[in-house]
Amino acid sequence: MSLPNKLSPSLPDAIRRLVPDGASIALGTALESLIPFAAGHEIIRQQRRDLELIGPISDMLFDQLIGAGCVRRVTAAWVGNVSAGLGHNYRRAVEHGVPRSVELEEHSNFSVALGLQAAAMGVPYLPTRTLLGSDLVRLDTRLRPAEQAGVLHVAAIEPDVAILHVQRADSEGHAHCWGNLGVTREAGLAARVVILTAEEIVAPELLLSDPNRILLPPHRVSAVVAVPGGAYPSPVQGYYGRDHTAFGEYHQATRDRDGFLNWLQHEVFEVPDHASYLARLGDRFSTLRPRQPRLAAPVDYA
Amino acid sequence: MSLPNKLSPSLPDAIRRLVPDGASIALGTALESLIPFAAGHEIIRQQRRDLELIGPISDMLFDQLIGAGCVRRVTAAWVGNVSAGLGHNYRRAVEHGVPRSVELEEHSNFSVALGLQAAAMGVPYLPTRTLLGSDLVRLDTRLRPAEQAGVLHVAAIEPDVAILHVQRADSEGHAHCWGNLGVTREAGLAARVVILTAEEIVAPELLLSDPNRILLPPHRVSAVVAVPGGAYPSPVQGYYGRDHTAFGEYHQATRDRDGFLNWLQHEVFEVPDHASYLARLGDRFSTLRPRQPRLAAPVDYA
Amino acid sequence: MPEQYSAQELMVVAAAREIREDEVVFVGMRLPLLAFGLAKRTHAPHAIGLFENGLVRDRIPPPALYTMSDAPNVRGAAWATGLLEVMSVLQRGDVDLGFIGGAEVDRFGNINTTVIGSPDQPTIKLPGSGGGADIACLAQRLVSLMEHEPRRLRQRVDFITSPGYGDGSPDWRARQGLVRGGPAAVITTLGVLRFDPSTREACLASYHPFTSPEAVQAATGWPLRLADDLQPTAAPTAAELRLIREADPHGFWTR
Amino acid sequence: MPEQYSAQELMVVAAAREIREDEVVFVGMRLPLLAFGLAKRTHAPHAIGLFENGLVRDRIPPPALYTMSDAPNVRGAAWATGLLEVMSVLQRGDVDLGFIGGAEVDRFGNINTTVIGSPDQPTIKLPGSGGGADIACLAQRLVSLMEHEPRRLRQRVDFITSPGYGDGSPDWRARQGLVRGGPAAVITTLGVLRFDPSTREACLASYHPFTSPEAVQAATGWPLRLADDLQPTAAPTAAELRLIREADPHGFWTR
Repeated sequence: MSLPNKLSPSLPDAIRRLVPDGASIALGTALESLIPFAAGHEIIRQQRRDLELIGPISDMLFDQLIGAGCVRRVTAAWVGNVSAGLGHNYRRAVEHGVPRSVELEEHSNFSVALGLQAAAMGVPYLPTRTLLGSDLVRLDTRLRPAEQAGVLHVAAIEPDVAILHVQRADSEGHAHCWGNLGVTREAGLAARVVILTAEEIVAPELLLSDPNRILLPPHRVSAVVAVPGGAYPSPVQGYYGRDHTAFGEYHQATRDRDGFLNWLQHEVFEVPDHASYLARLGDRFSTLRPRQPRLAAPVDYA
Repeated sequence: MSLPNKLSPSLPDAIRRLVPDGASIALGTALESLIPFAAGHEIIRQQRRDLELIGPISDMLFDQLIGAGCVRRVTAAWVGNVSAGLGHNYRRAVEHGVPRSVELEEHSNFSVALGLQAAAMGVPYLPTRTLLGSDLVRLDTRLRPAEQAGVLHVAAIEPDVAILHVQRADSEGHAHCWGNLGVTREAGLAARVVILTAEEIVAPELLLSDPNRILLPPHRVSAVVAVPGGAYPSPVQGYYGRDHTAFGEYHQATRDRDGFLNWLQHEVFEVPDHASYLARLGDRFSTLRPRQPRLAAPVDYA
Repeated sequence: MPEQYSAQELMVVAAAREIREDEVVFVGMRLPLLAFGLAKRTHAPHAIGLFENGLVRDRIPPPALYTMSDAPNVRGAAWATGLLEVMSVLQRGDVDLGFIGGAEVDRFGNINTTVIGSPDQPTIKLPGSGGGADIACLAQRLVSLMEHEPRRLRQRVDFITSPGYGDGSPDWRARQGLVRGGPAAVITTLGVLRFDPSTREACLASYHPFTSPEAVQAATGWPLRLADDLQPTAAPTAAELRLIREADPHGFWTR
Repeated sequence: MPEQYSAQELMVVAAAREIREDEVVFVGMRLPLLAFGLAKRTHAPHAIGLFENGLVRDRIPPPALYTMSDAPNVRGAAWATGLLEVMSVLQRGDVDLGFIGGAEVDRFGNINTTVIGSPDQPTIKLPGSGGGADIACLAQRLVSLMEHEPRRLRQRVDFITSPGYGDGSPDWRARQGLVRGGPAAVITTLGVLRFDPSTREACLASYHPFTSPEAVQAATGWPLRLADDLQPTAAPTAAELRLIREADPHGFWTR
């Protein structure tokens, strides 16, 4: 009666199996929250190369992957640090080719969402009225004027992989995700492979008790991994708040390349896995936990 | 701090103010459930004329409005009686012009949804790969081949009014709706005027405690009316089941025009309002109530 | 002694056999819903079912459903969402098999649910496509279910609501722009028709045990060819009948 | 004695005054978020705010937000959904007023957040559009907020990320296919610029009390015209300052 088990024994296992060199990966799909930092750091540890990163506003994680030399191409609306503005690694890569040059496909938030949605819907493009008059249209070959005046077509963006962090999931691929969703659902419906990293693995019955809150149909999910704290330092509604200080510290620490390499060594390479990382953070992580629950009103499916 | 009061004192009031003769109205947007029968019967009692009905699979209510002579045009994917197949009034109107002829714009479920979604998104059309090779494309001017082979464009469908039945709403236009949603959200985002009929009017705080379950942004809702039992005989998840017998009885009773006129007199015109109708139903309605709650798993927004 | 069964019960069993393990199936209502439940309880426990009202189920549907939006079909669903989301999954190509019903089907598997006669002067106005045309265009395989009468199995339908193989020319679907799909079988009250891979013509692949090839041919509106490996449709097992009758306890759909 | 205030606090007050009662506002982060909260607590209690992460709020935002996705901004939201849904509301024309920031703005209100220098050989790579270009194209009115320096207020931006009035010709937006909108004001650290309805040129409508028209002109990268009714920007009231400081208690954005 239940579906096959998609639980991955560990995050390193899931990344090793499902994220090859050269893959295009949607990450940071909810914007400032639910960013799969743990998965991104594991990608860095496994030294993946030639990746394409896909996302809307993509906080700090894109900058880290770029600085670590994992990235060949970025398809996004904004790359930087939401707390501090610019991302130093992004600047170094684009301005000076350090550690390597990076191709850009620059979008607006809306156009990157429409590209993902086109792939999710199985159509070659979606029409829009945004970006008319913007120079972005001159650069981005995925944006083309339609036959009808006043309309652009955004060509489909089909990521090889989407890595989505959620509050809770089960072994069959059902998941509950709440708060602002950004392009999370579109990315999950568009990608060839979907990896869910979850704060908690729960019984399927719990998730099936509220089917309107389920994120994706189960056949779209390839692997589920338990990664509590996996979005830190970004927030997860109901589980922990944002560690604003971490974003400021990163900005300061990575102003020059050596600073970033130190950061990388200390924060990623010297960390065997995410559980060790959280243990090292200690109180700094635990104080982000909410003090009291704020439960949604009951809903009756009788 | 709260938004202006949109509560309508009564369903007759809301229909009188917001549904003029000649209006195009989206109804029955969730398919077999949450059909706003009470609102539809009030439209019949107020003898609206020249309406355009818009919907996907539209159970029995469209047939009733057509038989009552309210309808000039139908834009839909399916008109009949889900339990019994054909709708006698629809057949009489299209085959014999009784009580009046009705223009048809025939869709598939997908194309009517795409038309509403185009209007909801503010674009002139949405592309699709459905209906290629179907003769529906020859008849329906809203479906046009795109420049790119293998793609059709579905032109936007912007209803004047959407009447949506929901489980609970507040005076400000927030609503919770759960179960299968059909094209409910798209219709609510597409229509110029949205009327919510609700099983219960609740405090805004209850609805805002679960913003992911809110149906529409509040500025899109024009009026909210308390109509407990307002979807009967269609089902409302958590509130009452479907009265299957009513659909069979209607099918039998309306085989000829006189039969329908009798039905109309007894079931609509002789009923002053929906509360009286439910009172008359008595146990027949109350036995549809679920015996025990089936609550969704708690969700923490802390 | 083999148990008695109705033509509808046999159709449910035949439809269930079209569902393979792990497949994503566009289900709909009536007999296909029973077939989906039967397949999940027998050979395809991991099958996933889509419903156009906005539901996805990977658990066995509860018994005694009259419509796909009945409250018990929503409870325990794997996704409760909108029609557009479910249709998008279909359009994306994720659906292996789709089921539809119809008023009439023709030699090349085209289905009419729009009008008998002409659209301008209808003899009988039928309810319309619903999601049928979408499933016929976009699923990887299509199976339709139909009452077997000469006026329903016709040389050519009056109106193609849901495209099959069109005029039967090998590239007809490709010329329309259809990137996949096409009819795999028509399951009727008398037999199972399958399509010749070269001529795209519906041929009798099996006849139900209570009828004969000749009787099926006589009830068909074109000269129905018999498949080389024609055989009787395998009768429902006692276990299959028990499961169907649990799912349709009042025989609303199958009696 | 009037209270001391920062340029950022004055900008918040000026931005709040752009919000009219009952309006739907595309908010974003930083100073516009504070302005939305201030407007809701003063003259526009029914204003509705959209956030591109997928939120709609009609309650006053909680204090001490660093990003729009901070947990307190989600709690009590009027809609928690996706980016596409919120952007679709914008594209539909429902948004009266949108706010954006930018690295540089030009005489005709075009905003660059993409690159200083050329895209091929960037001097400084900026983070990109985010939702800025969408708001600039699709809101009924656009207000941008900017530090006032000659290198940021330029005769012509290197790259139009978010279109204003283009080259200033009266039909420029229409020729691009833009069906509405255009800049209403640029609120800077030194003053408020508004656009001449005939020339589409940004002119100084008010200068902040701590500066002078001449100082503003000197800090602008083109010969800045003064509006006929030029006056000092109205200083924040004590009540406004109290509300801003409640919302930004650590002065993260306004100190």
